[in-house]
Amino acid sequence: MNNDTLIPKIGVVTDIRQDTPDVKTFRVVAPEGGKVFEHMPGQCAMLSIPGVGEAMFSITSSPTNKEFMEFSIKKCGCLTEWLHAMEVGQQITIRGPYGNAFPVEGDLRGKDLLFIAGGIGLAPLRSVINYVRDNRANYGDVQVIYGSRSKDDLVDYQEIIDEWMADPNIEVNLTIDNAQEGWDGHVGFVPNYVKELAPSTSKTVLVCGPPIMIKFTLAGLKELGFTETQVYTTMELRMKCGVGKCGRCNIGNKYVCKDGPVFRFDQLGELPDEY
Amino acid sequence: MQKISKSRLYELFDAIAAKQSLYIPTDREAGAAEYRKYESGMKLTKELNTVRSAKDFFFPQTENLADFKIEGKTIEVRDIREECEDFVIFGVRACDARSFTILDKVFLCEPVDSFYKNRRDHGTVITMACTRPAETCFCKTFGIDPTVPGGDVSCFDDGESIFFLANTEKGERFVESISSFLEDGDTDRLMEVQTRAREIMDKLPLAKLSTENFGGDKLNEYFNSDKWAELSEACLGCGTCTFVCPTCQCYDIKDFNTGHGIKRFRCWDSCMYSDFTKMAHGNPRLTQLERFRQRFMHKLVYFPANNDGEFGCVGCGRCLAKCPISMNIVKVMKALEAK
Amino acid sequence: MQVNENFEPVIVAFCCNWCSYAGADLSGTNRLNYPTNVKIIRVPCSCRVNPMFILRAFQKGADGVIICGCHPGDCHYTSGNYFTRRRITLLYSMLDFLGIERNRTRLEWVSAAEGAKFAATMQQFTEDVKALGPNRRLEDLRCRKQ
Amino acid sequence: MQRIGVFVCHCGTNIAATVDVKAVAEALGHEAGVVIAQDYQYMCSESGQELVKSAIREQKLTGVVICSCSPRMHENTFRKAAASAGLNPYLVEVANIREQCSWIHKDIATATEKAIILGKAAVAKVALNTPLTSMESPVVKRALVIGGGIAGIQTALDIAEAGFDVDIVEKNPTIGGKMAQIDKTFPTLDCAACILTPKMVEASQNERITIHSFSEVEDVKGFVGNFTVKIKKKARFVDETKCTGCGLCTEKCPMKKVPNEFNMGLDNRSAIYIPFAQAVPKVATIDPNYCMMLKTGKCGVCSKVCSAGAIDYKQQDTIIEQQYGAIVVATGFNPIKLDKYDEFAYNQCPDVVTSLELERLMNAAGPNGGTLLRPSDKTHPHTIVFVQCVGSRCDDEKGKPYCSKICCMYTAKHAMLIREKYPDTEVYVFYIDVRTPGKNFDEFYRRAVEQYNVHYIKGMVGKVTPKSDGKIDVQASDLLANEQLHINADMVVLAAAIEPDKTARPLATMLTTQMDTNDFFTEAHPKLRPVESATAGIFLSGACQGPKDIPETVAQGSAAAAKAIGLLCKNSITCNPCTAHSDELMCNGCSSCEKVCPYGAITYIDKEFRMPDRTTKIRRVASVNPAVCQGCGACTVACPSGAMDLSGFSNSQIMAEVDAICK
Amino acid sequence: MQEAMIKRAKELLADGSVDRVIGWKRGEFAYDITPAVFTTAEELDRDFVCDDFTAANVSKYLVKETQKEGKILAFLKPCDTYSFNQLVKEHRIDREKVYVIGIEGGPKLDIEKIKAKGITGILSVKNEDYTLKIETIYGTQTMPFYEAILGKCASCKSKKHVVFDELIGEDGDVLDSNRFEMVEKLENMTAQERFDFWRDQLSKCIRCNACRNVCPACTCENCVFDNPKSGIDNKAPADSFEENMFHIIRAFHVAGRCTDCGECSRVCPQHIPLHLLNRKFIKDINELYGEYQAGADTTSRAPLNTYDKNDCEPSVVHERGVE
Repeated sequence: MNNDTLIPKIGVVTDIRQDTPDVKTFRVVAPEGGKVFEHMPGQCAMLSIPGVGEAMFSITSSPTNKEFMEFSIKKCGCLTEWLHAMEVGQQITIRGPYGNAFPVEGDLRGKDLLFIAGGIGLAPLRSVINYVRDNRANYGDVQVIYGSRSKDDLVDYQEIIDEWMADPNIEVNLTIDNAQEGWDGHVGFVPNYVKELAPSTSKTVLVCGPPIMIKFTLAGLKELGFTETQVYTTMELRMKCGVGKCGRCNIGNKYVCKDGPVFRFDQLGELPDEY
Repeated sequence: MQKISKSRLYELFDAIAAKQSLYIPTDREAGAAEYRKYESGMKLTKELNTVRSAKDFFFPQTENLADFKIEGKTIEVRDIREECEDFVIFGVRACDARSFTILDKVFLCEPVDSFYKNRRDHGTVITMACTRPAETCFCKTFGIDPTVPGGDVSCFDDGESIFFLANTEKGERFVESISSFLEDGDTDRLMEVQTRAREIMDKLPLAKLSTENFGGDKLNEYFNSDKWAELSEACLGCGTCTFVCPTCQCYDIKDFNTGHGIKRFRCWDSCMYSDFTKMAHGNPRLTQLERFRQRFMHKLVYFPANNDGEFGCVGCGRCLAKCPISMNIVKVMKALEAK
Repeated sequence: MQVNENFEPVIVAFCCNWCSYAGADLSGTNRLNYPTNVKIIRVPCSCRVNPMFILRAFQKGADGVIICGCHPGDCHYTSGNYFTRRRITLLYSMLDFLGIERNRTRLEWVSAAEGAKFAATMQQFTEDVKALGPNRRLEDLRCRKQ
Repeated sequence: MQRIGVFVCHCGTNIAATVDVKAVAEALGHEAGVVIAQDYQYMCSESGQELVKSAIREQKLTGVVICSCSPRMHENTFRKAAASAGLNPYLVEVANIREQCSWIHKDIATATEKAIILGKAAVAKVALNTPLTSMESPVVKRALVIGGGIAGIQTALDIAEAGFDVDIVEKNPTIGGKMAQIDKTFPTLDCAACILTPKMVEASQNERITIHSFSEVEDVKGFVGNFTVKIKKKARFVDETKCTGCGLCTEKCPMKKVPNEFNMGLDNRSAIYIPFAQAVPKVATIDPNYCMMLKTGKCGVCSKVCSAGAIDYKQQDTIIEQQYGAIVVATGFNPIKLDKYDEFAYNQCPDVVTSLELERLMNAAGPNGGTLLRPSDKTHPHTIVFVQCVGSRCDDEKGKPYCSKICCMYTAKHAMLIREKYPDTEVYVFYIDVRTPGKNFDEFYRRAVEQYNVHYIKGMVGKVTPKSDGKIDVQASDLLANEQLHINADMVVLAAAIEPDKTARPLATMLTTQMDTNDFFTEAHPKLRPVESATAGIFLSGACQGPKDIPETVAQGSAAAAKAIGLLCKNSITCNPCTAHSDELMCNGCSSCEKVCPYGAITYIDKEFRMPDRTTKIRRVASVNPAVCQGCGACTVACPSGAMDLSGFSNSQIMAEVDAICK
Repeated sequence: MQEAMIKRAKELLADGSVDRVIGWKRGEFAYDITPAVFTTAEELDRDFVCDDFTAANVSKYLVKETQKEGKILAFLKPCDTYSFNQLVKEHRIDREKVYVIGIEGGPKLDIEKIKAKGITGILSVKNEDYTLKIETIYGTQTMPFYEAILGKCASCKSKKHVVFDELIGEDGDVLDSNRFEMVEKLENMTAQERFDFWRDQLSKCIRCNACRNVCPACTCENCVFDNPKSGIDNKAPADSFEENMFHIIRAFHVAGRCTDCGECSRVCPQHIPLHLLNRKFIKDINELYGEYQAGADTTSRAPLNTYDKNDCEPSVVHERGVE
């Protein structure tokens, strides 16, 4: 019998990293080793614990990683609570990849890239950033602006410090909402920081974070002279099937799980305001 | 065209049922018909159509997607599907037959839903032309001619005989398989019946209803219409319209702990339900207005936008008959159109 | 009715903490035997037993459900078992109305001193349920033991 | 992820002889979430507990299941052990595999199987347990006694004696209650006033006791240990602090035609009055219904004669608010109204009186100075008929279903006193039964019959008819002789049933205590907790709980005091954390839960909710006071929306147990 | 009566006594009437209808309506007033915000009963001296009025309005109804027959929730069947047990609160006689705990929220009828 996309595969959790007080990053491999499936940056997967729930998460590892997939997951509901309580060695079910991807091999190629992320919004962008780093020659300047509530809430802080900041080929700007001890970096909200840094309008922007941050960042970018066609984001809505059939995650006639989750802002502008 | 005398119809049914499952619309009680697996002695309903649509055959209300066995940290996935056996549905009306092509667009597009496809491949749809449409019928609005229904095989009733016309290869195979029951017949009387039925269609109260003001390009025009508030005001948020609708295909995936393992079910869901889009951290459709709008925008705007102008409604009139508060797509269309 | 000699029913007994659970303990202390089919769930008061629990038990494979509480008038919480009596009477009547066998459900008042009554009640109830055979009218086929 | 430890006890051979404990531990070790499963000889022993404790610490357990004896036995032991190892004590569950398994089953295989299932149920439950913390709520060291009769006085004195402040709220101008109206007490025949008034004085002089006379409880909020009570001090138009109780005003008051309630309306008093000579506080009160000054503004005599300047016509009701740790209800009783008993001609004939009226007629301080005279013509009665059970033990609507308990004895007393003082008077007592259980009671009754020749006739009085000659025809049946009687009487005394005071019902509502259908307060347990109400911190003293004679009333008053003292001695109360709680987002405020709560722990608040669309909505939602809730769970089933749940026995926990057992 | 209602509604709107009017709005056909809120005289003139098909009980809408600003005029049939009162009792409706005009009740017509006679293509339905004259595309048909009335009207319990601010038309009396006949009939069957009856009926359930969502007693913020935390949530009857569970628990949750308004059965697309479950509870309550009519007043204790020390034991179930 042919396998259906709705029938999940098994993944084994081989590593769990506590990123922030409420975000953990899980490393998932197939039981026989290697990745459960291939994906492109920005794509998602349905993770599930049978009997507990199933939900869509963006794949935070880069496709260039050939050994495993990673998911950074914030604790916010029944399933995520369960996932956070897991121990290494636990099996979960996984199906995907779902959705479109950032056009890393399309429109983004050769462009100067600006990544703007807030909080857990770094998760989907991290996949792209690492993909770009691994294919550095194909892209122009790379700048990352990332902010969170506090230093402790910065996801993947260690990787940012150890790898990204150490990488001379990318510029990383971090900020936190409020000053705190042990932080000598920038303090302030991401949209304001973007305006302060005033990046060149020649860049293509990939933004992800809480809705309110996205809203103000977009406004700020427009002030700086960016147009909506330059800005990509990725969305999240309730999804069940992942394949545009169950009828839940649409905004207008677009299904986030299938036509998204990556949208360019001019595309979003054509859709009704329902998210 | 090939035909069988109506007096021999049940003989034919017996013969079909001997080889594969045959489903016919039959009376459950006065005024309420449903499809049932044919057994000798069962009679066709005189009702125009069944209360529930025929979509159940391909997209059942609940189905077991997979089973899971959990032990310690390990999970075992069990694909418990069994090969579907061939079956025949007799007496599907033109509207329901069209609904299958709409469902096909959803379930057979990539990635193909193999659960649906499996059943679709094995089912033969035999339609029956309408002769006595009801006041709630408006299939014509969606370009359906109920006197010439689709499906794998179309059937026509001229009062004395049932004519069979194969539309697909599968249909041809089926007609071939019952050829011993069929004889050639002339269609003069049938033409008369069809003409009469079409005349009635033109006289139906909803005959003038048109889709000209709807379609994929009307998104912004209607999405923010102030009519939604009034239209959705009385909506109970139940799923009656959705569940009797032949084209509604939203579903939910639910796990059930049997005590011995987890069964994963797919079941019908309704966008009219308050928890349809509820997530751990909020709900984008908070009020009944938004949910109500979603259902009708989907049928009249979003679906045509994604499917070359095809509407997500076939005018079967079930929601007109069954909505507890008598709110329906016709009222919505008329209200939105009225400037 | 065909009685399967080997049929071992699953019986759930909800016992209030203050009287019936203590009564069950006493029948243990006095080594008064009753069938192993009976498994006790301790609740603070019989009025804690929600009809949902009873149906859930049948769904998941119970063949009989019995609720035990303090005798009317002796409720630790004064009035709990009076509410229990009304609720459970109506529920059992409804189950009966739906054609569910009457002997699958029972409500019994057992005080902390009635160890013998507890054992005898459980003995009798188990026999009654055994005579009925497996619960088929209120079962969930998905949960049936393979 | 749960980290559950399972500990299976052998209990010597008590369990191990019939249950394969190793197999139980082995089987439960494979349950979801279980990280360690061990068995041990005696889990409750020091070393057994140590095993549990070290596992909690080393394995970082999030839940503990002990398979052992009944939780009624050692649940607390293991909870304490868990707590000492740093695990919340409510994360411990006990699977009862001794009393409910090994001791009742003989076959090792089936007993082991059952023990495993019981263990699985406990594991399933503990996986859903949440840490619970007992709330501590402070105790206000002050008591309120509602009612200043002998019950209230006794309670107040005992509480004050123990060193706590106590307030008495009495609705009448004086404390003393019914006992103050009584002449002699049975069975000793000592003078009621002689034993009561010293206690009244003692109460007034005790510096820990504050008497709020002529006051009523307006409102009660709060819960055990911390009630906030509003007391209305009704305007008496006399400054209590200034009035010396000289009584000059009462003599000079021109309005003297006011029925004297202390003498049951058998004589009159003035509009400004002191109820009786020994009243406490001995302070005058103006009756605004009769006072000319208050009604018409013309008079003012009392003000003029009062040298203390205590009269204050402008006085208003005042409300005082006070915190209390405990409340004792001592609202007492009244004889029922006899309006419905036309057959006894009570309303038609002044010489048909109630027993309490007779009490006043015979009292030295009564209307006739202690001489028994007929109210109608002030002549000496020669034939007196007593009718028992007037309204008591009554099946119909007119009366009460219960026995009023004191009538048999006071009637014997009356009969005896009359025969003693006026030997020429014939006394007949018509009774249904004579009930004399009590120390020296039956002896007393027999004295009335044998020594004083009171005519006790078992039978019913059918009709009492006043005759034109002033006599009263009493028509009755003698059941023993089986004959109809007519007695030509001078007076008829009706032993009217007693009923709780009318103020009790609204008070019970305020206190959220339960009452029976007769409006007597319901005790928390009829045998074991007779002086406590089901509502924590509310105690019952005297006849508000049921008909009582004086010694019983005093005994209960002291008992209630002892219970109140026990509460007041504590600095704080530890509340059972297994209480109900309502999910406000789900509650629809329908009030079902409140109706079934025996403790009045549930109240409703209008709460503003921020809706996801940023609007606000005010909804009525239930709120459970955890200090009052006792955790029965009645509300959880009354709640249709599932908003109400019970900590420690939650819906999901019980269903998890059900699932585990039925699996 | 419709004219009188519109006239009165317009007056009350005009003098500011009410801000809105809840009633019924005419539809495409003779029978597809929708409950609606009106705010202007023009709307009332154009759309307001009260006829043989205005069966819908508008009480439940008042839960939502009274959370809004202003006062609303509600036209309530006698049976609706019971639902209204019960909702007031449960603090779900703010009585102060509703001006209740009692209107005469049914019997109302059931279009499904007309269609069940094979009558189709219906253009109009007229009641001519208790004979229905039905114009259809296929010609005129007639049928007796009383054969087409709603089940709930056929066993009407009361023509009396238990609450109103004013009346249009006459107030009636509580009727000596035959509403328990079917319950009794079932009670007299054997358990197997009862089981078969209900299995047949409940297996038709498509879990559309119309019965629940229309029910004036079902006004929970979040129904247990929609709440994953309740442990009994389910969406579709995957097993016959779930059909039983849903209907038993729903009936239990409304026991003692159900006014027997009959809406559940009226709206069931599958014609399941759900009201029989509620009536069984009502009958049991009446027989075991004394006559009780939910919604008859706003103060009495619901039978499941009170008790009597001398209540019968559940064994009473064993003692009656056949097993």
